[in-house]
Parts: sequence; C-alpha cells; structure tokens
Amino acid sequence: MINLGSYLAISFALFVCGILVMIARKNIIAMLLGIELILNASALNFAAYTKFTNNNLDGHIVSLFIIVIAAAEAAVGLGIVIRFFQLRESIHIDDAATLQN
Amino acid sequence: MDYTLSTVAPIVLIPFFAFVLNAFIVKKFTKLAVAISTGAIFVSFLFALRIFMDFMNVYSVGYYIHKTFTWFDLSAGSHVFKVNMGIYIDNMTAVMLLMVTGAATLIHVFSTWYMHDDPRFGRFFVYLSLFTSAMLGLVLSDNLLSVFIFWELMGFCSYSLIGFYYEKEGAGNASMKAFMTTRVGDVFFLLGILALWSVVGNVTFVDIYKAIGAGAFNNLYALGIPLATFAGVSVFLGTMGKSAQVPLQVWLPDAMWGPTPCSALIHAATMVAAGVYLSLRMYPLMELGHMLPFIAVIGGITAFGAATIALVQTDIKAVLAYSTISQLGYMVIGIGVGSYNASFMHLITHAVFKACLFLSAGSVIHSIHCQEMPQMGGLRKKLPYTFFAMLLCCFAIAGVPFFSGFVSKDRILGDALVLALTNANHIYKLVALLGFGGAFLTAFYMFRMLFLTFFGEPRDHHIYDHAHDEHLGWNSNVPLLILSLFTLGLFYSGSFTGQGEVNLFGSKNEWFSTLIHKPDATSLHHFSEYKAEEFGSVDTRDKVQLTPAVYDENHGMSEHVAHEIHQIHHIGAILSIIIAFCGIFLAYSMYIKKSVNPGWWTSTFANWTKALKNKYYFDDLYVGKIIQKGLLPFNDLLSRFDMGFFDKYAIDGWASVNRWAFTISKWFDNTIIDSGMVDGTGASVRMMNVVLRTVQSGKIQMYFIVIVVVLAGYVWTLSF
Amino acid sequence: MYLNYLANVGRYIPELLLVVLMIGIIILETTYAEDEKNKKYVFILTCVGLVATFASLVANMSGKAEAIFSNSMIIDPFSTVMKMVMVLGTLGAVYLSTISKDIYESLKTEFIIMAIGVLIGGMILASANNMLMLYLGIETLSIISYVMASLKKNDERSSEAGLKYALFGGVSSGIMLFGMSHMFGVLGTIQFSGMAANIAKLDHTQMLIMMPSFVLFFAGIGYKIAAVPFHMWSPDVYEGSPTPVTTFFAIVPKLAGISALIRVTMIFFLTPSALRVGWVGLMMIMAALTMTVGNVTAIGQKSVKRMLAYSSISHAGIMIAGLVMINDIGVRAVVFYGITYLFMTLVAFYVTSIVQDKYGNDHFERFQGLIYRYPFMGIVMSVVMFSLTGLPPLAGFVAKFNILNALINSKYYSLAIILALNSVISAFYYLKIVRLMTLKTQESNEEIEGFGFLNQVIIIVMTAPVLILGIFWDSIMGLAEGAKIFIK
Amino acid sequence: MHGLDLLSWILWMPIIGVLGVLLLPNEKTTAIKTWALINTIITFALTLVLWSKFNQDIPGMQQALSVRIPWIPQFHIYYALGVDGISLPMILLTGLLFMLCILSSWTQIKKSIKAYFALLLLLQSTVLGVFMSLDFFLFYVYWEVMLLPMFFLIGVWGGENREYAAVKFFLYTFFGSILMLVGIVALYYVTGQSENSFNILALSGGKFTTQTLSLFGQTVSFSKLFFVFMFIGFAIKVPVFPFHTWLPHAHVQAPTAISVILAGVLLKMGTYGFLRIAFPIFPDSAKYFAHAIAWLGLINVIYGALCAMAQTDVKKLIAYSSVSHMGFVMLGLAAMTVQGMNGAVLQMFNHGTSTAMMFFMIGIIYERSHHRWIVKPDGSRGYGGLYTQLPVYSIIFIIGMFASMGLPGLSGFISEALIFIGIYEKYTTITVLALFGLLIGAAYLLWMFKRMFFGDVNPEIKNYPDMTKLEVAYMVPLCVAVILFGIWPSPILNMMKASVGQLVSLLATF
Repeated sequence: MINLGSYLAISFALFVCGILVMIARKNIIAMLLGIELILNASALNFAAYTKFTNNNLDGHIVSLFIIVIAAAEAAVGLGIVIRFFQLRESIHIDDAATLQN
Repeated sequence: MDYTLSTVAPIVLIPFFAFVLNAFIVKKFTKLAVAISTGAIFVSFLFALRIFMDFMNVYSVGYYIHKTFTWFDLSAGSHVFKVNMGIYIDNMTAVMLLMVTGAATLIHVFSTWYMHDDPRFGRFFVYLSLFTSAMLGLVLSDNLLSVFIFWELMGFCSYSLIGFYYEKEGAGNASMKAFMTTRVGDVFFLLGILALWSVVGNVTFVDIYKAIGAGAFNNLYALGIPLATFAGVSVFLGTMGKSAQVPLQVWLPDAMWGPTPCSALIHAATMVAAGVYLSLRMYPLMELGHMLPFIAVIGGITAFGAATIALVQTDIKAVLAYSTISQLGYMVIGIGVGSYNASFMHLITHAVFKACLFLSAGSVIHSIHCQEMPQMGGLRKKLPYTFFAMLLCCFAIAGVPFFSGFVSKDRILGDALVLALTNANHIYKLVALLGFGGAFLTAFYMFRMLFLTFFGEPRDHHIYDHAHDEHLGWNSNVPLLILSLFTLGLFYSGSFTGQGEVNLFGSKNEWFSTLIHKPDATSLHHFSEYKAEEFGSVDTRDKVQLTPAVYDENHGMSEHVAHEIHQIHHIGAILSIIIAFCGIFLAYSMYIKKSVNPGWWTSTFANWTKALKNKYYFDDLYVGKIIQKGLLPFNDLLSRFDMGFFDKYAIDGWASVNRWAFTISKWFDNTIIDSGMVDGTGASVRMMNVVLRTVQSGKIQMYFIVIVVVLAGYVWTLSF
Repeated sequence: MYLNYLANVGRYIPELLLVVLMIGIIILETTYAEDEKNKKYVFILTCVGLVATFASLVANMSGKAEAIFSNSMIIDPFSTVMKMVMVLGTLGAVYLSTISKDIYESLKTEFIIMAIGVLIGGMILASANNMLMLYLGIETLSIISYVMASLKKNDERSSEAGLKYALFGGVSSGIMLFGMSHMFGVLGTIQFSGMAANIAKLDHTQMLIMMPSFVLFFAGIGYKIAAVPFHMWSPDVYEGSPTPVTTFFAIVPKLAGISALIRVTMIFFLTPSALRVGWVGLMMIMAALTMTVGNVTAIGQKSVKRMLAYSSISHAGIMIAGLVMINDIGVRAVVFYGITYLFMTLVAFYVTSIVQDKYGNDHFERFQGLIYRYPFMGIVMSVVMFSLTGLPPLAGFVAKFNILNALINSKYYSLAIILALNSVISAFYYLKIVRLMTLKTQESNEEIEGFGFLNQVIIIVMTAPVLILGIFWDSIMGLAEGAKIFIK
Repeated sequence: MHGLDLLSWILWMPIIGVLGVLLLPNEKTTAIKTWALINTIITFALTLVLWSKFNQDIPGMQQALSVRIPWIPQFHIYYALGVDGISLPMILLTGLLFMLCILSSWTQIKKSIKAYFALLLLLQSTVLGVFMSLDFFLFYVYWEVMLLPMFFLIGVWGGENREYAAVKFFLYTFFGSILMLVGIVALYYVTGQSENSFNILALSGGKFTTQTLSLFGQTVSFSKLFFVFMFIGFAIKVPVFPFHTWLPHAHVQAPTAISVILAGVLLKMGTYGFLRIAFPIFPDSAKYFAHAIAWLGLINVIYGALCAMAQTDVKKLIAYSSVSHMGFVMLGLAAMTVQGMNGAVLQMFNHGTSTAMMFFMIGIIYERSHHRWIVKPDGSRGYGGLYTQLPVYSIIFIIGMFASMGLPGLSGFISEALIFIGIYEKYTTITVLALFGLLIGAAYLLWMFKRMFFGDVNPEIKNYPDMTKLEVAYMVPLCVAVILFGIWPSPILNMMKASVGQLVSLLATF
C-alpha cells in the first residue's frame, strides 16, 4: 500500500542523492542534473502532500512552476557551462577554482 | 603697636617684590637691581628689629601675634574646607627674624663686593632676594602648609644657586643632588602634614599643640604605627633632608658649587636652619611620638661622623660644610635630649658664626683665588681683618668660654650628660659620648683649618705673592667684623660664661632660656587660650596684662632636683672646656709646633682616612649603587616592557588577532574542509556507491559540504 | 468574479511599468543594435522608466496597504519603501554601467535589461505573500543574476563566477524548496497568513518536521542575503563579475532578500511559539556569525572590491541582527539601515570602479594619495568609509545606532555588544583605505584622466544623504516608521 | 531666542571659522592663519564673557545659560547645552589653548595649511561640544566626531611614524566609546524612553542601583556593567594604566600644537566624563569601584613616572609625565572627598596649562634642532648647555618644568596637595606610595633639565637663536596662568567648588 510515507521516503532519497551528486561529482553537467534531482524531490513532495493531506491545488501549482523554473535554470546553467567550456576546454569543476581569497 | 599687613608682611614682601622687580630689570640695570635687593633686605631687617624690640619690651613668655586670612575656601553646602594662611610670631620667631634678616643683610652687602666681577652679578641677587624672602616667609608662617610652601621655594632657590655656574657639569650634578636629596625629606614632610591634617583638620601650629594637649592623637593609627609617631617621623625626615642629617647629609658638601656667599646663606641663615626650626616647632609631636631618643641618636651620629670627615678635608669650604653638618647634629641632639632653648640658641649662635666663617673663607678665596688649604698658609699678615674675624669664630665654634658656641653647645652637652647619667634609656650614654667626642674633633679641625690657612710659612709662594692685601672696606670685610662681634656669648646669655652670674642687662639676663617657651607636655595647656585674629584687625590685647617673664634658676623644678641637675651641668661645662682646649692644643701641636706628625696618623689609619676622604662612601652607595645600578636599569626595563612588550603584544595584538582569525579560517577552509571533509565524504560515498570512483574536491563543492554540515547542525540543535 | 483578480492591478503599476520598460529596451536593442547612438537613448529611456517607477511607488505609498491578486501579493508601505530603495540602487548601478570600462560597450544594454529583470524579481520578492511568489521572486532574481555574473563573456573569472553562482543558487533554492514542500505539507497551504495561523495548532511530531524545514527554507533566503554560512559564493561572484554588476548585487538582491526575510519573520513569528524561539536563536547565531566572519575576512583582502564584498556581508549580518527582536522598532531600524546602506555602498563602489578603470586593478595601493589627486573624491570616500564604520554624525552611525537601539530595547545585550565590537573590527579595514587615501602620498605620478566632472557631481550628490541623514534623520525615521508590515 | 544664546555662539564660532578657512583660496596662507587666529580670539573672548556671566554660587547647571532644543523628537534627543563649575574651567582652557596653538602653528606648519587650520578649528568646536553638551547622545556625537580631525591632524602633519600613531589613537578611542554607546542606549530604555532618557542631568543621581540584566547568560548588575563600560571609554582617554599606550605614540608623532591640545584638553575629556557622566549616573558603582580606581591611579602615577625616567626622547618623556599627572587626577576622583575632587578638577586645569607649556617649549626647540633626543641613540648628547645658549627659553622652560613638578607657588602644587589631602583620609597606603610619584616626578624632570641645559655648550646648538617674539607672545599667557593660579587659586576654585560639592554630596549618599 503506497502511502504518504513512502512518497516522502523517495523524495528524501532523491534529495540526498542530489546533494551527494553536487558534492561528489566533478562533472558540471552532472552537477546540474543533481540540481534537477533536488528540485524534483521537492516537486514530488508537493504533489504527494496535496494528494494525501491537503485538499487544495496549491501543491500541484507549485510543482508545475517548479518544473518550468527547473527548465529555465537548466537552460541558463547550460549556457554558462558552455561559455565556461569555450574558455577552459573543460567541464571539470576543479578548474573553476581560480577565484580564491 | 598693631601687627597688621603694614608692619609684619613687609618683612617677606619687600624682598619678594625686590625679586619680582629685579627679575625683569636685572638684564638692563644690574647695579640698580643689586641696590634694590640689598636695600630691600635691609629694610626688612629694620622691620624685624622693630618687632624684636617690641617683644623685648613686653618680655613675656605668653606674648604672641597670630593673624590669619583665608587663602582659599572650598566650602560648599555641607562640606566645610578652607585653607588659612597667616603669621605667627612669638619670641622664637622674633629672634629668628632678627637673625635671618641680619645675617642676610650682611651677606648681601658682602656679595656686592664678592660677586662684583661675576658676569651674572645681578642674577645672583635676584636669587638671593627670593631665597631670603622664602626663609622669612617660613619663619613667619603659622601653619605647616605654608612652611612647606616656603620650604620648597628655598629648595628651588638652592637649586638655582648651587647650579649658578651652569656651564660647569659638576654644578648641574650638585644642584640636582641637593634638590633631590632634600626632596626625599620634603615628600615625607608632606606626608606628615597630611597625617596631621587628617587629625587636626588644619595644620596651624597652635591648633596642633591644642590637639596634642587635648589628646586627639590617642590610639589613632596609620599603617599600624601610632599616628603621632607616624607623623612625627615623617616631619622629622623633612628636617633630616633640609638640615642634612645622616643619611641625607650628602647634598650639603656639594652645595659648595654655588658662589661662597650663597653657601653662607644656605649653611647659616636659611636653608639648614629651616629644618631645625621645623623640628623645634614640632617638638610636642616628637615628644608625643616617643621619638626623642631616636632624634638624639641621629643627631649624635651626624655630629660626630661629620666631624670625623671634616678632619681630612683640605678644601677650606669643605671643612666648613662638614662643620655645619656636625653643628646641625648638635642642634638635633639638643632637640633629642629636650634642651629646647639651648638647641634654638645654638641655631642662632651657629648661624652667626657660620655665616662669618663662610664670608671669611670667601674673602680668603677671593684674595688668593684658591680653596685648597695645603696651598695657603701665613695669610695672617695679608688678611688681618679676615684672620681676626675667623679667629673669633673658631673660638666660638670650638666652644671656648665667653663665646657664643660655648654658651649654647655646652648646655646641649650638659643636658645630654644629665640624661646619660640619670635616664633609664642607655642610648643617651652613646649620645653624650658622641657629643663630647664631636666637640673635641670640632675644636681640632677648626683650628687645623685656621692654622693651615693663616699661620706658618706660605706653602705656595706664587699664590701668596699674588694675593692682594686686605683693606678695610664697607662691603668687603666690615660685614665679617660685625658678625664676629656677635660671636660673644653675652649677647645670648646676658653673661659671659653663660651661667648667669654676671647681670649685664639687669633683669634681662638669660632671656633665651627665659623667653623661649618650651612647648612640652607639661606646658601645652598654655596654648589652650591662644586664638588667631583676622588679618588687618588691630591687635587689642593689653600687653600689661601679660605677666613679664622672670629667670627661674631651677627651671620650675624642685630645689633638690635642680641642684643635682646643676651639678651635672657644671661637670659638663668643665668637661667641654677641657675637651675644647685639648682639641685646640692638638691642632697647635700638629700644625704649628709640628710636634705631632699628622702624616703618621693618616698612614697608620690609612683605611680610615680613605673612608673619611670618601665620605663613608655615601655618594657611591646612593648614586653608584642605588640609582645607577638599581633605579635606571629598572626604568629602562619598565619602558621596554611598556612599549616593547605590553603595547606591542597586548595592545597591537588585538589587531593581529583579527589577522590570525583570518588566516586560521583560510587554513580551515583549505586544509580541514578541503582535504579532510571532502575526501572523507568521498570515502563514505565510495563505499555507498561504486559508481562514484575517484572523488576530487572542488572549491564550490566544499561550499556545499559546509552548507550541508551547517544545516545538519542547525537541524540537530533546533529539533532535539 | 474572475475579473476581481485584476481588481486592484492599479497597485501593481510599478512592476508592470518595469516589464514594459524591459520589453521596450529589448525591442530597441534588437532593432537598432548596430546603431551606436541608441545606447544613449536606451540609457535615457531606462532612466525615465525607472524614475516613473519610482514615482508610481511614491504614489503607492499614499494608498492603503492591501493584498492583491487573491492575497498572493501584498502592497504595503514596507514593501514599497524597499522597492524604492531597490529602484534607486538599480538606477545607480545602471549609470555606473554606462561609465564603467568593466563592461563591454556592446553588452551595456543587456546589462540594463537584466538589471531591470532582477529588479522585477526583487520587487516580487519584496511583496510576496505566499510561498509560490516567494519562490518565483527568488528564481527570477537568481536566474538573471547568473547571467549577469558571467556578463564578461571572454573573461574566465567572470564566467567562473557565473558558474559558481548558478550551481550554488540552484542548490540552495532547491534546498529551500524542499523545506517549503514540507512546510506546505504540514501547514496545509502556501499562503503565509494561513500558514502562520496553522502553526499554532501543530502537535509535537509536526513540530519536529517544521523545525528542519524552516532551517532549509532559511537556507534559500540566507543565500540571497549572503548570510554565513551561505555567503561563500558572494566574494567570488563579487570579485569575478564586473564592478557595476557587483554594485548591483551588493544592493538589490540583498535588500530583496532582507525584505523577504523580514516579511516571513514578521508573519510567522509575531506570536510567541516554540518555533519562534528556535528561529530567533537561528537568527542570532546567523547575525553574529555573519557580522564577525564578514569583518574578519575583509581585513585580509588585497582587492578593495573584495573587501567591500565582505563588508557588505557584515552589513547584512547587522541587518539580520535588526530582525531578532520581532517588532516594528527592529523593522524600522532595518529599513533605515537599508536606505543608508544603499547610498554608502553606491558611493564606495563608484569610487572603486572609477579608480579601477583608471589603474587597471583595484588593489589598495591604487588608492594611495587619492586625496591629493582628487580632493573631492578623497573626502567623499573617507566620509563614506567613516560612515560605514559608524562614526557620527554620518548616516552609518545613525543606522547602527537604530539597530543597537532595537536590540537593547528587547534586551539582546549580548548581540548588541557583539555588534559594537564588530564595528571596531570594521574600523580596521575602513581606516586602511582612508589612511592610504589621505595620509600616504601617491605612489606613482602617472598622468591619468580625472574622474570627470559629471561623475564627481553625481558621486557628491549621492554622498549628500550620507551627511544629511546623519544629522537630520528625523524625517527618514518617520518614513521608516511608516513602513509597517501588512499582514493578511 | 534660542539660536543666539552664548553657549551656541561659543560652540559654533569655530565652525564659522572652518567655513571661512574653506572659502579662502589655498595660496592665501597668511589670510587663512589670520582668520583662524581672529576666530579663536573671538571664541576665547566669548568664553571670558561666559565666565563673567557665570554665577558661581549655583551648584548645578546655570539655568540662565542652558539651551535645550529638540533635535530628534521621536527619540527625545535634544540639542542641550549647559555649563557648570566643572565644565567652565575646561571651556576656558580650551578657548585659551586653541588660541595659542594657532599662534604656535603659525610658523611650524608648512604643508597644506588650509586643511590644517580647518581641522584645528573643527577640533575646537567638537571639544567645546563635549564640554558643553547635556544631552547624552549629543555628547557622544561630539566625543566621536572629535576623532576625525585628530586622526587627520596626527596622521597628515605628524612625525615619521604618524600613521601608526593616528590609527592607534583612532581605534583605541573608538573601541572605548562604542562600549559607551551601548551604555547610552541601555540607559535610554531603562529610563523608559521618556523625555529625559538622554538628559544627562535627569539620568544622574543614582537611579539605577537595583536594575539587573542578563549578559551571555549571566545576570549582572546594570549599574556595574555600564559603569565599567563607560569607565573603559573614559579611561582610554585619560589614559588610565592598561589603556595608556596610545598616548606616547600619539604625542611623539603629533605636531606641537596637536600634542598641546591632546595633553591640554583631550585627556581632560576623559576625567570630565567621569565627573559629568560616570560618577553622577552610577554613583553606587563609582563608590563600589573607588578603591580599584585609586589603585589604577596610583599605578599611573608611579608607572608613568618610572617610564618617563627611562626616555631619551624628551617629548615621550613629557608624554609619560602626563600619564603620571593624570594619575593624580584619578586619585583625586577616587577620593570622592571635597578636597580630592576639587583638587582633581583643579589639577585638570593646571596640568592643562603646565603640560601645554612643556609641549610648546619642546616644539620650539624642535623647530631649531629637528630632533628631540636628550641622549642620541648613538649615546652622544642631543643638547646640553641650552642654558647658556638660550637664556629666555631656559627661564620659561624652568617655570613650566617646576609647575608640572608641583613646586609651591606654581599652579601644580595646590591641586596635588588638595588631591593628597583628599585621598589620605580614604587610602593611606596609596597616598604614601603615590608620594613617591612626586619624588620620581622631580627626578626625571630635573635629570632631563640637567642633561639638556647644564654643562658646556654643545657645538651643535651653537647657532640656535633664542625665542622669537611670537614664541614669547604665546608662552607669556601660560606663564601668567601658571604663576597666578599657583599663588591665588581662588578664581578657579570658586568657579568649581559649588558644583563639585554637589557631586561629592551625591556620592556621599551611596
């Protein structure tokens, strides 16, 4: 029986995975994907909560918006990554460490 | 007569205004300035004489003048605090005034001759005026605070006068030494003033006497010491500084750096006298504080020790300087053994003959431009008047009968002897011993000086031949002769021997011991009805009311006791006469008859001689050890600590603390988080997930880790 | 019934104006791109538009506070004042961009366009009344900011800054969103007012969920206002991106974030609750950390721009400190602080940017003996530095005084003392610049063209408030006083 | 009407001077100097008028002269000025010293004259503001604003190590005063943000004996905590022992006129702060900490004197002597008796004149020699034989030196004597130890004097001219003050005694 708990568990797993990707992967594209994971985790949360506890549409709306914005963010992010790649011939995150205090 | 601003104040103010005026005009009109100072002091002498005469007319122990005015007043609301200044004249003051003004006048006159060729002729008189006015102010003061003020002013004057030849390095040292050494005493004197103030509420002499009489000091303590003793010791330390008692005597010999007349002033009339005068004024306090034995011993040591040092001095002024210290020692002994009047008398007599001696020495130096006795000799023919004056003074200081020194010193020694024989406290025996020994030495070294200077054959013919002959001159040697005249005993005792057999001034004989009122415990109650008057108000007391003083053979003691005392006094007198003549004879046989060879003594007691020549190593101890080795290095250390350590690390440290924080945080970022945490997480991740093989760190990922960790931390703290 | 969505669109004119302006400029740009002199027109148009927006905001001030678009937005004096400040900041940044050499001529229009975009986002954020609008505001703000950060196409550092900003922003907004989702789940609505109402009825387990979710939620806003530990992007981004952009970032997103934070705090935690305690504690730690870390790190910097970046972090910390007592005095203080902060930051960045343009870099040494070359600039810069230090009678002091005031009013003595000591630490590096400018003689006599008259005039005009607000701050205090939060 | 009252005139006259200086063109240096001089003379004249209007029987503030105009109504901040017996001597001193400083700067300042005089006048206004303001906020503003001109005056016109000194001075004082600010605001709220919450007079009287507050978790007494804060704030200015190290730097680096102002007036702001604010507002804590303050004062006296003795830079020596002398003031304050307090205030005034003399004299000789070594680092003597070479200079120097040494008949003595009389009743041990300060004080001054003035003429100083007419002109007033108030202190004492008495009786009730 699928209940709220399982949804939350999945979303939490997604969230953790996203964070771990952000932390551990060195490939920038992969990191952008990590962001997607995190966003999706919350989107899933919104949907699940709406379904099981709250009987209003807020959650659905929010998750829709999340999808849109995730797309926009990914677009911008990729653009920047491309620019970065043009300049450095690399999408390795460690090459983005010239700004040091 | 009424004692108001117009009759007393001029004694101080005329010389002071002379000083102020001269300070401005001295550069242009030197001669005028000199004339003004000398005239000023002479005028104040006349005023003093007037007062003295008045007191002699009244001739009563209880006669006094006490005028006060408010200097400043801090009373506000419930708090009452006002500081009064005023004049207090009793017989003692009257005599002091006469002595100071008289001696000062003669010294001024002499200086017009002595300093005449000096480039800073005028300036010297400026200082002299300030100096004398300060001393007069001190004598007239009715309270310790103003005493202290003038006392310090004198310190300043002596500083300027000793450093008068400021291009000489030595003068600078000497003047600083003089000021600092006396300053040590002064500071304690101030402490004493504070202590008295805290009890009495002001520091007027009379009020202090009243307080003591009323037992206000009973079971009061300061720092665990009985307050009377505390205050007494502090005040007496002031005396020790100014009157050059051991161990603060070091400055007085160096005071010779000043011109000779100013030495005369310092040694005779003003500076050193002030110290003893203070102790005399504070006698009740000393008595109350049970300090008399202590004082007596200090005096004894000073009297004897200084005399021994004088033995080996070859500089004529040095001999006189040490004789001064030793004579001051006698005065202090006098205070210590309770012979108040005699001590005071010795102050006066000594002032006179010591002034005379210094002026004579000055005249000698002026004529031969040399101070070393070994190079003198036979000057008797060249300087007859000076020789005559000096001879009389030597008799006086040696304590030959019919001379003032005998009258005063003999009484001090007599009283010392009395205490030595009768008093339970055996310390007085030592005091008496030192006293008589000192008397012997005094006689010896004074005549040694006399013989070396004036007798025998000239040892340095070059100097001798260039010495110009002395002619009688109103300002060159007349002052000496006048002073030497007053070395006769009868001016002080009214009789030649000083034992009151011969009635010279009718009933006025023994006026010193009759008029001067010894404020000891038994007689303090006299002061209970003393009262001060506002300045300017006419003195209304009808002097006829005052009971004239009469000379009491027994000093108020019972016939029997007085008889015993007199017995001892006579013994003492005879003893001191014998001693004096022994000393003179020894000197005679050494330096005239040459029957005894001084060289043998010096060679036999070589170490002693060395010690004496080095003044018992006091200077080495103070300057060499304490200051050079102790104080200055400590100061260096302290200032190094202050700027080099405290400021650098403790204060500027705070600036660098921030930098540390900055660097540490950086190091934290790079080392701990980067390598440690990132790789650590990486390891855990590797175990978790095989997909992530090689784990590297990137700066931004480090950021994420920090965020995650912090968030976790927050979550943890907030929710559990 | 449907139309009443648009009933009070009149209160929304400023934002709409900006959108129109943005579109207009885009059209202008795309049509006359190659024509050189339309740059001028673009600039003029922007100025006109922004001034118009400002005017309409002023108009809004007079109207009563109300919630529009079915409570999704709130137009209240507070948000309006913050918007005004943001508009002014944008105006300043836009002018700086036109004179700065740090942006390629060809991209200046783009900068303007994006700046307006960010401004819109900020305005949404300032008056957001539900989670969605908040999220939209933050994203609008961020996404455009990423591009702005990497505006220097051919500069590695710039693009790297953009990259970092993007990744960081993505993660933190994601985290925030995750927190939001749980809050929504527990509280059952995304309307702030509704959520606030429901907080009271939570049981223990729900509380256990709420606490972490609030923390996560705070991460999003905290990253916008660069509160420690979400600040690490900001020095890099500030340094990497062109100076006008840095200026812009230092003002608009920060203030937007602050205003959002204020609104959230005021709505959720006005009534005492277990959450409030936690939140206030979070805020206090955050404020203390942000101040201290910002200041301490600023000391070691070599580049003035970077130093200003860190100092702006510490100022954010001070503003957060104005929130811990959740009352109007605090809000008033923060609003006033925002206003003064705007002018001080603008002037500081202007001078820095111009110096940087003259000398190629903005290291401290470049400022040596500035006062002997440009007395006015030197004086102005020192004034601003002293003001940032918090020395009377300058605006910075009054602002700090107000924050202290609010803190001590609610008995937060410890935080007050930390704040006080922090301003001493800040004196270290602010004085450093003043010292270099005034006490040192210039290191090189190389001849370089001056600031330019107009620029000097503008800078002095912008400094005037710093002086005036220091002495006659009564009226502005009145304005800030009026900037009450409207809760519906 | 408000704008035209005397205090405001005195306060704003220097600002008028600043504007005038700024309007004058750069190169018209004489015009600038003359204008500044005239301005300061007018200010001084106005302060004298103030003295003439001053009714010395009124213990509190002179109602006739007070000003109180709202400044920030919603915070109850007022532009409130007033003068009483404690501030009047300081105001007079300020008026006098700045006038003389303009004269001394006449020839000594060579670079960017316009800025210098503008800042100097600004400084005067701020200092006057500190001494006049009755509104705590206003006081704080003036207290802080004073830092800016000082920072630049030391930093731009100072010696070789000036920047360090300037920054140090700034940070030190800023640190102290920021803590004071916390105290001010705290008071504002403890008094319930009422009409009088920033009104120093209304605050004073020991209204805060019972309040407590929690700081980092501990519960501490309100009064004690903020007394300590304000103590630190003021102690740094005085400076009291652990906070004194900025003084030598600042003094040594600052130009002559600024050292004079620093030692003559600015140090007094610290002790004035105690008298006007810390003691009246927290009398209970003042009483509580009195013994500690006395010990600190003692440390100042001894420590400063000993450090001074080791100095070979004569200006540094005098700087340390100021530390020592301000220690006496602290002792007088700690005594909290009518003698001690009056002595302290009198000492503030007298130290102002005497130490100003010393710094002026050092500046004058520095003009000639361009170094200040008593003994040069290589061990050779820096001066020597000045007495022979510059007689007039030496005489005036002697007066100043003995005045600061506390020779009776010169101003220093009476104040020190009063302080001692005051402190003896309370703390005998401290008195005994402090007296050694007098001893050492005499020692280092005389030693310096001996090394500089006695002995044969050092060939280096052969060609030094004696004091010029201008220099004599600005030394004479100080000599007169030093001697006059040494012989006849009543004018100053009568000025202050009522107010001081009031303060003492306030302290006595706790």
